[in-house]
This record gives sequence, C-alpha cells and structure tokens, in this order.
Amino acid sequence: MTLQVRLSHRFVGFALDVDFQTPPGLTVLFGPSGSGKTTVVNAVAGLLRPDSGRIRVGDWLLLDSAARHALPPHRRRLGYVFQEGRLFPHLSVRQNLLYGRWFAPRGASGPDLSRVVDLLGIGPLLDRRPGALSGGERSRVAIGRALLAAPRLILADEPLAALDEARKAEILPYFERLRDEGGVPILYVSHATTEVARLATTVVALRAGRVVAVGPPGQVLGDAGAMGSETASVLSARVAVHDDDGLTRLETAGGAVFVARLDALAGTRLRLRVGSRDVILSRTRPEGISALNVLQGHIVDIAPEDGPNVQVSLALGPDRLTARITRRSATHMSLAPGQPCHAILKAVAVAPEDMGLALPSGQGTGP
Amino acid sequence: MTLQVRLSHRFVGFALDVDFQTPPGLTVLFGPSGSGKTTVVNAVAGLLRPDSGRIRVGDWLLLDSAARHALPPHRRRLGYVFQEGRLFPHLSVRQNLLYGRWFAPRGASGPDLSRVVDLLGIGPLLDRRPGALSGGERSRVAIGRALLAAPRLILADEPLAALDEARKAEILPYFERLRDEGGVPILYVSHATTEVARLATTVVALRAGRVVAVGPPGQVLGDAGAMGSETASVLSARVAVHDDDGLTRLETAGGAVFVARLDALAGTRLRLRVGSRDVILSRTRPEGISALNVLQGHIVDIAPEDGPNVQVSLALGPDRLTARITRRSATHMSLAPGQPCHAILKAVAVAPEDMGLALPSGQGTGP
Amino acid sequence: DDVTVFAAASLTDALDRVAREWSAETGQTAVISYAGSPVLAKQIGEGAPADIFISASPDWMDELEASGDIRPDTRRDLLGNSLVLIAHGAARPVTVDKTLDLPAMLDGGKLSMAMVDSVPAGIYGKAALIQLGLWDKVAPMVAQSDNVRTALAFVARNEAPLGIVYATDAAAQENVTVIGTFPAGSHDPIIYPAAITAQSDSDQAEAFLDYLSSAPAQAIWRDFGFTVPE
Amino acid sequence: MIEGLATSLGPAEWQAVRLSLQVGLVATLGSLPLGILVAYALARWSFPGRQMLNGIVHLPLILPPVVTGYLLLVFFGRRGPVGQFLDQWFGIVLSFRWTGAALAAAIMAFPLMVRAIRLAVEAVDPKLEQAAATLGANPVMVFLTVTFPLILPGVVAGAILAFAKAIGEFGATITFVSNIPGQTQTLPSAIYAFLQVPGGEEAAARLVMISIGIAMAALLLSEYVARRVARRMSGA
Amino acid sequence: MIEGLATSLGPAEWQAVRLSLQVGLVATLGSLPLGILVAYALARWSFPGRQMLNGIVHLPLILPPVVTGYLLLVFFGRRGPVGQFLDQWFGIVLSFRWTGAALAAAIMAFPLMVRAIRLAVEAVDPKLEQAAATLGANPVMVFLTVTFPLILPGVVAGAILAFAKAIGEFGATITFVSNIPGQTQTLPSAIYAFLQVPGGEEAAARLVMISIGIAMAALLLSEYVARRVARRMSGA
Ligand SMILES: Nc1ncnc2c1ncn2[C@@H]1O[C@H](COP(=O)(O)OP(=O)(O)OP(=O)(O)O)[C@@H](O)[C@H]1O
Ligand SMILES: Nc1ncnc2c1ncn2[C@@H]1O[C@H](COP(=O)(O)OP(=O)(O)OP(=O)(O)O)[C@@H](O)[C@H]1O
Ligand code: MOO
Ligand SMILES: [Mg+2]
Ligand SMILES: [Mg+2]
Repeated sequence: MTLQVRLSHRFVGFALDVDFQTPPGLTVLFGPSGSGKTTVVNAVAGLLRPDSGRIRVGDWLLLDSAARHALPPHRRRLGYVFQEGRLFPHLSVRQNLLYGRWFAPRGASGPDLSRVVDLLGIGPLLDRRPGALSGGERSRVAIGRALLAAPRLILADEPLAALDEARKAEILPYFERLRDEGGVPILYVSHATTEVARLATTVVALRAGRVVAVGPPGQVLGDAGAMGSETASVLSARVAVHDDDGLTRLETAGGAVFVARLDALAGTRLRLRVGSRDVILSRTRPEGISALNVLQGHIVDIAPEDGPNVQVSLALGPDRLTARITRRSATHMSLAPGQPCHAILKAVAVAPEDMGLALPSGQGTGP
Repeated sequence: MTLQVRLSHRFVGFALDVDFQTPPGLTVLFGPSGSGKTTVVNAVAGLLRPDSGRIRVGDWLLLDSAARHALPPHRRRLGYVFQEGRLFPHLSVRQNLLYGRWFAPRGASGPDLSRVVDLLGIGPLLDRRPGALSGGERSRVAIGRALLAAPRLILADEPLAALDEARKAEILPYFERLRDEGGVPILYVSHATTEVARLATTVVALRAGRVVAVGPPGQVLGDAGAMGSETASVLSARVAVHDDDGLTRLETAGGAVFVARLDALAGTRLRLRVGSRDVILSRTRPEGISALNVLQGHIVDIAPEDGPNVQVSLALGPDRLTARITRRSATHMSLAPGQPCHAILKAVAVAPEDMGLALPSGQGTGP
Repeated sequence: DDVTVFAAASLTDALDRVAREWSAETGQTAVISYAGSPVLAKQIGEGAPADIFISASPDWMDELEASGDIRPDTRRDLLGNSLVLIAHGAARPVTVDKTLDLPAMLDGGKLSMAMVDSVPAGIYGKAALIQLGLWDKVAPMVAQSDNVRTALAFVARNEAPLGIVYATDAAAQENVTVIGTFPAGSHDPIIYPAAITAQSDSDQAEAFLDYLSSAPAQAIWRDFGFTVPE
Repeated sequence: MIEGLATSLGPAEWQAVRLSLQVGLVATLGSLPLGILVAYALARWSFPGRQMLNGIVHLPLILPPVVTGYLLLVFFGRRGPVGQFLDQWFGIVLSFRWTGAALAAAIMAFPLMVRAIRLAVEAVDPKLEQAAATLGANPVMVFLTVTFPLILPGVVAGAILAFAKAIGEFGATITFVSNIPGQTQTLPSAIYAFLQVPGGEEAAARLVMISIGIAMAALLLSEYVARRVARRMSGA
Repeated sequence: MIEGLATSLGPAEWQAVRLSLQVGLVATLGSLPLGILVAYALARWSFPGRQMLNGIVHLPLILPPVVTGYLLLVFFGRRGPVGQFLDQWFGIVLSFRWTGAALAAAIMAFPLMVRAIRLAVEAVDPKLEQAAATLGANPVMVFLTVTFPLILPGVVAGAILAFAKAIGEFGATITFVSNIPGQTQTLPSAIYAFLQVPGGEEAAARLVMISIGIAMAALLLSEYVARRVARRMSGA
C-alpha cells in the first residue's frame, strides 16, 4: 500500500511542510535532529492535528483536513514505537506487550508473543514492571508492544537507537521480513545509514521541516546533498552458492562478491549496501591482495565534493556503485568517464548489517 | 585522576559485580543492553547505594561501604548526562543549562554558556521549555546542562545515541578536548565502537554485570571476546604536513597515511581507529589502485575466528594493526607469522570520527 | 466599655431589640454572642470574656454556679416560655391532653421536636408527653433536631405535619399554626435564668442585667411571646 | 481498648456506629463514580460552564453546613422539587431516612473527593493515554486501562477523605434528616446529643474514640493500598 | 450583583465579611508552610509515628466540628495548658479572639490542604530531584528549585481548598471562640445568627451570596494560576 502524506503545520519557531508519496514497503524518514521526523509520525498516528494535511495509506484515508475528516488514533490500527518508549508503568512487561492485542479485531493476525519475546531477548523481563528496566530493555519492550498489536500500519521512531550492534543485528532482519511480507506498510525514523540502506524501500530525507529528497535508498544515499559524508550505494545481488570455508558467493552485475555465510537459499535476491568510502578503485585487476571482491564496470561520472575528495560513479550493469576517493588519487590514476575500472571491496567489509533481503517486487522504484 | 570502582549489588534477577581501576582520562563503559552500565554510573553518582563497594576518583573517596562512608550526590560535583535526559520541565532551556552553575563553588571554572550553546546548536531553543523539544534536542540540552555545571567528574550515559552523524561529529571533538585537558575524569557509556575508539583512554567492557575486559581501546577493541565482529586497531600517528590538495599526511610506524585535511598543527600527535574489516592485506606493494595508504609491517599472529574469517595481526613498529580477512584469502596468500606484509587503507576510510587527538601523556597505557 | 452578653440562640431577635433600646437610652453598647446554651456555658467555664450569661435552661446555669463561674447573687429567672403543638398551614385547634391521638394526626408523618434528651425544648416536650401518657405511642415517630429552629423549619416546610416548639418560635413563623398549648403542669417550668459571670469587670453589667427586667424590656419580651415572671 | 469500649456501649450507640458505617460507605461508594467523572471533566475537558461546575462542586465546603442542610431540605425534601420527582418516579424518599443522611454526607464530602481525584488526573502523562489510543483503545478503554489505574492512589485518597468526612458530618445531616435513632442518628449526632447535657462528656468521648478508630482503620487501609500501587509502578 | 448586596449590608455584616477574609487568609497562609512540610514528610519520609501523624492530621475531618471546637477550647483556651503557655511566654491569646478563629479554621482545613499537597508531591518524579542533586543542589535547594515548582499546582489547590473551608467553617469556630460580633463573628456565624431569627432567611441569603462570591473569586484565581503553571510545563 502506498503512503501519501501532505502536511503543513506551524509551531512557534518551526514550520513543517511536507508532501510525499511512497510505494508499498518500508519508508524511512531520515534527517538531522529537529528536522520534523517525529512531527510527521505523530500526524500519521493522529496524535497531532496538523494545520492542514491529507494522509492516505493505500486507499484508506486517515486524514483530510479539507474534508474535515480525521480518523481518531484508536481507529487507525497502529503499532507505534515511540521515540521515548512510553511503556505503561502500571502494567507488567507481558501486559504491556499484549496491550494492543486486547483491542485488535478478532481475526487480526499478528506475530506470536513467544516469537517476539525471543527475537527481542526479553523473556526474563516478562513479569517485571517497566519502571526499573534499562534503557535498551525499555526500547525492546516498546518494539514488541507495537509489533504485537497486529497493526495495519507500523510507525517506528528510532526504535534501535538505544541498542548495541549485536541486538540491532538480531532485530533488523525481522523488520526486513515484515517489509517483504508486504502486508503492513512501515514508516521508520532513523539516522543510521546502515539501517536506511538495509531497510528502506524508500527514503524520505527531511531537513528543517521540508523534504529534500525522496527515492529508493540507492539514489538518496548516494546524494551528497541529502547525506553529507555518509553516501553509499546499493547493489542488487543473488545468492549463488555456499562454499565450504564459510563464505557465500553472491552474483552482482559487476561480478562475484564473497561474503560471510548467509542464511539464505541459493537464488535468493539480496541487496548490498556499500559505503562509498569503503570502495577502492583500480585501473587494472589487482593481484595478490586479500580482498576477494573485485568488481568490474566503467566510470560514468566523477563529481567533485567540497574538500579533498571526489565521488566516482561506476556503472555495474544496471547498478551504480559510487566510490569516494581523494582527488589526488583520481589525478594520479587519470580517471575519466567512460574508462573501464575495477572496484575492490573486502569480503568482510560487507557486514551482515549491510545486507538485506531484496524486495520481492517493485524493488527500489521511486514514488 | 585515576578512577577506582569496586561494586557489588543485587537486583532481583540481576547481579552486578565489578572491580576496575582506570588511569586518568576518559573511561568508556561498553557492553550490551542490560549489562549494568547505567547501574555502575548511578553508583558513581551516588544515586544507587550498592550492597557494598568502594569508589575513588584520584584520592577523593566517594564511597566506602566498609567504612560506612558515602558522599551524598550533591557533594560529588558531578555533570551527569542521564540516559533519559531528565530535563527540568518547569525551567526554560537556558535555566536548565545554567542550573548546575548556581551550585558550583564560586571559583569553579566551566565553559561559557555561549560556547556550549554553539557547540550543541541549541541557540534557538534557549527560551523554550523542554516539554516540546524533539528527542535529539532534549539530549543536546542534557549534555549542555552537565558540561556547564563545572563538574569535577563527568558521567555521560549514551549521550549521543539520539543524534545524527553530523551532530555527533560536531560534539565528539569537544569530549576529546575535555579528555586531553586532563582536568576532569569522564565516565562515558557507549555502544558505538567509533565513539569508543576515538574517545576512550580506557575501555571497560561489561557483560551481564561483570567486567570482561579492561584496557586501552587498541587492546579491548581488538579483543573479539569483548567486541564480537566490531574489532578495530588504534595506531598512533603524528601530523607531518598539510598538502595543497586538501590532504594531510600523517606519519605512523608503518609509513605515511593520507587523510582529509585535519585542523591540527604539524607535529600534533593523533590516534587513528582502523576497523579490522577495513584493512586489505597484500604480500607485495600494490600498484595502480586508488588507495593512497599502504603501510608496511610483518605478521605476528593469525588467529582463527568462529566463522569464515581469521584475524591477522601486523606489527607496525610498536603498534598492532589487525586485519580481518577470510580464511580463503589467508590460504590463497599463504600468510604466516613472521612474513612481511602490506596493509592497504583508503584515505577516506579513515573518517573524521575515527581520528582523535592522542593523549598528551600515558597514551593508551592500561590500568 | 461594652457589655459582653452570652445568650441562648433562641433569644436572638428579642434580645437584639432590647439591647438596641438600652443603647438608645444609655449610649452604652451590649455586644451579644448567640450560640447554644451548652456551648456558651462551656466557654464561660473556660474563661470567656462574657459579662452576662443568659441560658435557655437552668441546668447549665446550675453547672456554672457550682463551678463558681457566675456570681450567684446576681442570678435571676429572667424569662419564661410555653410549649406548643404546631401544624403546617391553617389547621384546626385541638386540646392537648391525655386523649390526644397524635399517631392518627401524624398519619405516618413525623413529629418534629428538638433533641429529646439534650436540647431544652426537646427535654420539656418529652417530659410533657410522658406526663400525658402520649410518649410511648409517639416516640418512634419523633424526628429530633439539634435546635428548635430546625424543628420549626420541618413543620414550616411541611416535611413533618406536626411539631413541638416554644410559643416564641411558633409566633415568629407564618407557615405554622399553633393548634394547642401544653398545660403548664405537664412539664417543669420553662425558665431562662440570667447572671453576671464571676470574672466580669464591666461596670455596666449590672445596669444591663437590671434593664433586662425593666418595664420597657418586659414589653418587648412579651411582644415576642415570652412570659415574664413577676 | 476498642473492646473495652464496646462492652460499655448501649444498643442505641451500637446502632449509631452501624448507621455511621453504612452512611459513610454508601455516601463514599455511591458518589465515587460521579466524583471521578467530575474530576476528570474538570481536569481534562474544556466546556462552557466548566468554572460554574467547579464552583458548584466546592459550594458545600464554602457554605456553613446548616445552610447546605437547609438547601437540601428545600430541594430534596418531600415537598422539594427534586424530592417530589424522586418519590413519584422512583419511589425514593430521602427525608428522615438514612438514605438522606448518606446524600448529605456525600454532598458535603464531594469537594474533597473531587479535588483529590482531579489532582491525580492532572498528574497523569497524556502521552501514556495517547500511546494506548495508538494501540487501539477507544477513549473509554483508555480510561479504564490506563488513566484509572494510574489515578488509583488519588481515587483511594479521595475516597478516604470522603469517608472520613462522611463519618464526621453533622450539621447538614441533622438539618436535612434530623436525628431519628436507628434511622438517621449517626455517630456525630449522638456525640452532639451527649455534649448538650451537663456531664455528658464522658459518653461523648467514648463515641469519639470509636469514630477515630473507624477512621484510622480506613486510613491505614488506604495507605496500604496506595503503597502497593506505588511499589508496583516503581518497577520492583 | 455584589455591589447591590454591598449597599444593603449593615456595618455588623461588613465586619463579618472583613473578619472572614482576614481569618481565611491568615488561616491559609499561616498553615501553608506546615502543610507543605507535613505533606512532604508523609509522602516521602518514613519515620516512626508516620501513621500516627497521618491520623492526627485527619482528625478534624473525622470528628464533629463541635468536638474539635471543644478540644481547642480545652487546650488552647485561656485556662488550657497550651493557651496558658502561649499567653505567658509569647503573650499570644487565642481564645475569643479572631486569631483563635483563624486557628480553628486552619486546623479544620489542614487535612484538606495536606492531602492535596501530598498527592502533588507523590506525583513528582524522584528522578528529577536526583538530577538536581547530581548538579550540586543540596536537599533544601532541590526542594526549592525542583520539588516546590513542580508541586505548585497542588499547593495552590490545597490552599484554595483550605481557604474555602476556612471561609465556611462554623462548628469548631463558634465552639472555640464563640460568636462575638466584630471580634469572632465570621460570615458563617453571622449566617447562623440570622437563621435563628424568624424572617432572617433573607439576610442570611445575602451573606451566603457574599460567601459564595468570595470563594468563587478565589477559585477562579487558583484555576488561572494552575493553568499558567501547566501551560508552561507542557513546553508551549
Ligand atoms: N531497580 C531495579 N530492579 C531490578 N532490576 C533492575 C533495576 N535497575 C536495573 N535493573 C536491571 O539491571 C540490569 C542492568 O541495568 P542497567 O540499566 O545498568 O543496564 P545498561 O547496561 O545501562 O543497559 P542499556 O544499554 O539497555 O541502558 C538490567 O537487566 C535491568 O533490568
Ligand atoms: N509542541 C511543540 N511546540 C513547539 N515546537 C515544537 C513542538 N513539537 C516539536 N517542536 C519543534 O519542532 C521541531 C521538529 O521536532 P521533531 O520532534 O519532529 O524533530 P525530529 O526530527 O523528530 O528530531 P529528533 O531526531 O531530535 O527526534 C523541533 O525543533 C522541535 O523543537
Ligand atoms: O436556645 Mo437553645 O440553647 O439553642 O435551645
Ligand atoms: Mg524525534
Ligand atoms: Mg543504560
């Protein structure tokens, strides 16, 4: 279901004016602190009545201020992970988790309690009250509470910010699966580019209350205007074979990429986030180095940045791979558009959190 | 001032038992969610009276349960950035920031309000009340409030978790400077390895209420037992020269490293965090590639990990550089201890957030 | 200086009028604190700055006399009153004697009285009903109030069809009719004793007390329905 | 001590004790739902007449109890407009009945109850109620599952305050329903009666001790409940 | 309306109005510091005798006002132990003075004040107080700069409740300090006096309207203050 959001709202000292439409899947709201992400999410949840606006999920109209229509929050069937947790202090963790269940329609299908509890590692906390949980424990319970509400729309406001990498790595695949099962649209706030690249069907980049870019992550993440120094590329890949020494070979348009063994059947389609600053370029095929992954393509663009770097875009079949290298190297190597070029990635530089299941359909298409 | 912490405390279902001593500077408490980090910080702040324990900052005894001595929190001269902000809702942002000032001794020297406000980008918020701030704005004000209290001990519990990369990059150098001015010991909770590597004088890794590793970041970050897949090395470097094309050449024991222009005088000593998975090894000096940084050393150790990777340690003079490469590559290249070897780093892979000022003294020495 | 008088609340309007007259004649002022007699008696026992006490029953004056808080030589029986049976609105008079069928007249309603064991008007009323042999039958139908005024109000508002109050109270209320007067012998005489307190140092106290029994004052008392002992 | 007292109480006094408990409980429990509603409305809703409602709720506190009792008599008495209505349509008679005593006590205690509950409502973070709404709870369910449990300590405090007041109420009660032993003679009326006769202090003191005993028991119970609720919420 | 009333009031009635205001203000403001202290102690400290203190604070609510009045008379009267002590050592005489009326009103209103403030204290998140302590504020400063501002709405509510009660208090006052015009005759005593007079209902009604007017003004003021405080805290 597409998500269509048009909002304008004025606080003293801050004006929000956004208008975007995103395809089914997971939409990431990305932007610096104070750019209006939470405000947008609150409007979608019905907790903020904007000065004017229109919000539609598929053909379900949540808000249309022109028609004086606004569905109250409790009729929106939400699973909202609040930025500050907002657990119910008088209920046990278990009761918090099951709260949304009580109000879900009889037939609504949601995940099992035990499955979510395992995923989040909160089994030992079930009979505790939220008052004395640690910061990360609280945010895990908040995620569980939203997921278990059997929602028709998931809103997640920086749900993983308080968690360590290992925990994040356990929870991210769950969101991927949710996205790919395709039933429930997800609006997800994040500052972390790894999360954006792995999860987003579409990225909406906000700055000072306005949308500065909308598009698939491959496009928005490569956009230095939206991303600053965090640019990255997203390559599509297919699982080819699992080798005996613990590596999995992926096929991409630029050649084979070896990564640590993946838990995915051969044939599965994936996407890889490759940070622009993690790519090394070579005019000739390099020999005798430890990096297993050498991709071949040709240069389509060399864009200067502020500072000493340039951003070199290679075409690998239909995909774009950008490399951020120093201007000095580009000069030394006499790089120019049209030239063939090799890109070197380390096998282990493509970390698990950078690899996500590709969308079953409409992958990465813009709005 | 050294920090000496011995604590044991029992909650229902959680037991804390830690004993560590760290040298002057910034001590990072590192560990997964629920491992007891906040509990330790609260005990140091005097907000939790542990079952038993002893806490000393330099020769200032904060707690000695055996001698029934416990300094009340307000006599500990703290600047505590709470994990959940805890701003005073009835005071304006400005009054929140200046709150600690009222109680600081007359002569106490702390930073200027205007300097901290600029650093944190909260100028437009000064006359607002905390109730309607965004998540990241709240955490910035909380940082400012602690810094402005002219504290003798700074406690910071994941102060940057709610902030975007750009903001973090602005605030991190401030903590570095505080650390290096050496006046105020800092106890800092973080899950982010980049923060740990840049900031820590000493890392205390916690797991389930126990200390699993203590030491300088170079050592603890390389310890897969403590770090999982996040291992890294820390190299000492010296600023050699600023070139015209915007690069700065650093000297390390393994050779020159080029990085984006640094705002530091020639001769300044620095440290570089290099993620183990960002290092490529080569038996011969590689030619014709875009990576400018090729360091030379020899292999001292090849340690297998769980999974398809091995961790190769190079000696570069007195420093250790670890590279995480696939077992397959190690076999192909017939790597063995004692061999000379090249390590390839990208200039731009050493991002600003990975470079920190080195400690003026006792750099990286363990407890 | 002023004379401070502690007086039973049921005297309020009549005594106010007497005090005004006195002021007009002498230029002196009497400050009067009205409350229930028991309260006033206890206050005087605790050293209240009263010069004169006028009680609604001899009991409380006896108490103060026993504890030495009044000057016995100044004690006198100031006023008398009578007890009447009242009904709401216009009603036919009856004779109050042994034959009176109160339960029938009440017809399921309440007989409104002051508290029959503690408030003077109630004590007198109960004694009279016992003496007439009417009490046992009517006792379960009695609604007791904490003062006569409230007992009167129940009849005035027709909450209760009948009530027993002082003649002075009944005279003041338009919505009630006196349908009978209790024979003087059916209860102890209703007497309001007055006396100067032991601690009084007002040189006007005696003058005011005397004025209360003077001819102009007696005229006013009678006006309000009190009787004045010779 | 209470036992020693008990043996020295006559049947009329026992009746007064029983009646006081009955009046206190009925007045408190009967007015609690309305008290919660009014407190919630005053704390959260803005509507025309809000200040008016607030004023009316406080009236019994401001007026001398006799006046309140008198007004009750005028409106709820057998001849009063409300009294007549209740009698004709529901067969409810308040005047000279213990139910009237309960009404008087409830009205006198109402401002105390409402204030306590209102303060508790104002202390509830609306963000928690919003969270419940996003999870599908309609306003009534939000109230029942979030607001009400969170204000429970305030509700208990309000109820206890009301109960104590109901046990002690005298002026309005006696003015409205007079003092009919066994029907409307509550503890305070009995105490008052003893204080009216010379030498009645001792008997009054006995009843005062009983009043205090009852109220203390209620207080201790309420503190216990409030503590349990608080302990739960702190997460232990 | 109030003006129309004013012109029809005699000097004695004006005196009663003035006295009631004076008594109400002094009773409220005078007992506020102790009320805050007791409320804070009951909410936050545990000490031996805590339940005892709690009980004593509630006593005036439980006892019929006359009883409280008698007890005051016995202890604070000119011949009572406390009264004698105050007289001899400080020259303070309470009995049959307006100061006594203020004391009676303060004591009768005390449980209401304490409950309101206590609920507010219990709603303050101790984590904010801890934060203030880490920033160097000693317990007194924590109270003054954090706790007190946060409980301000509760303090205002408590003070208003106490003021309303003080304006309406009758039983204990008339029992303790009698009903002396110009000295101890407050509005409720004056109303009582009028109700003793046949046909005095009209004059009583006039005074009732004045009581209501005063209390409403106080209520509106308190609502205004409470709203301002609440608005500030919501961050707008
Ligand atoms: N008052 C308490 N009662 C019971 N258990 C508690 C209490 N406070 C903390 N705990 C438990 O102690 C453990 C450690 O908590 P702590 O807050 O120190 O974790 P942390 O390392 O800071 O985690 P996070 O990164 O999630 O903030 C957690 O499992 C927590 O649930
Ligand atoms: N009720 C309000 N009144 C005034 N300003 C507000 C209000 N709510 C939010 N703002 C302001 O609007 C801006 C956007 O807030 P929002 O919470 O949407 O930011 P955000 O993008 O979620 O930031 P963060 O990443 O820090 O959580 C902020 O500057 C905030 O201070
Ligand atoms: O005059 Mo009384 O003492 O109220 O019956
Ligand atoms: Mg936000
Ligand atoms: Mg923590």
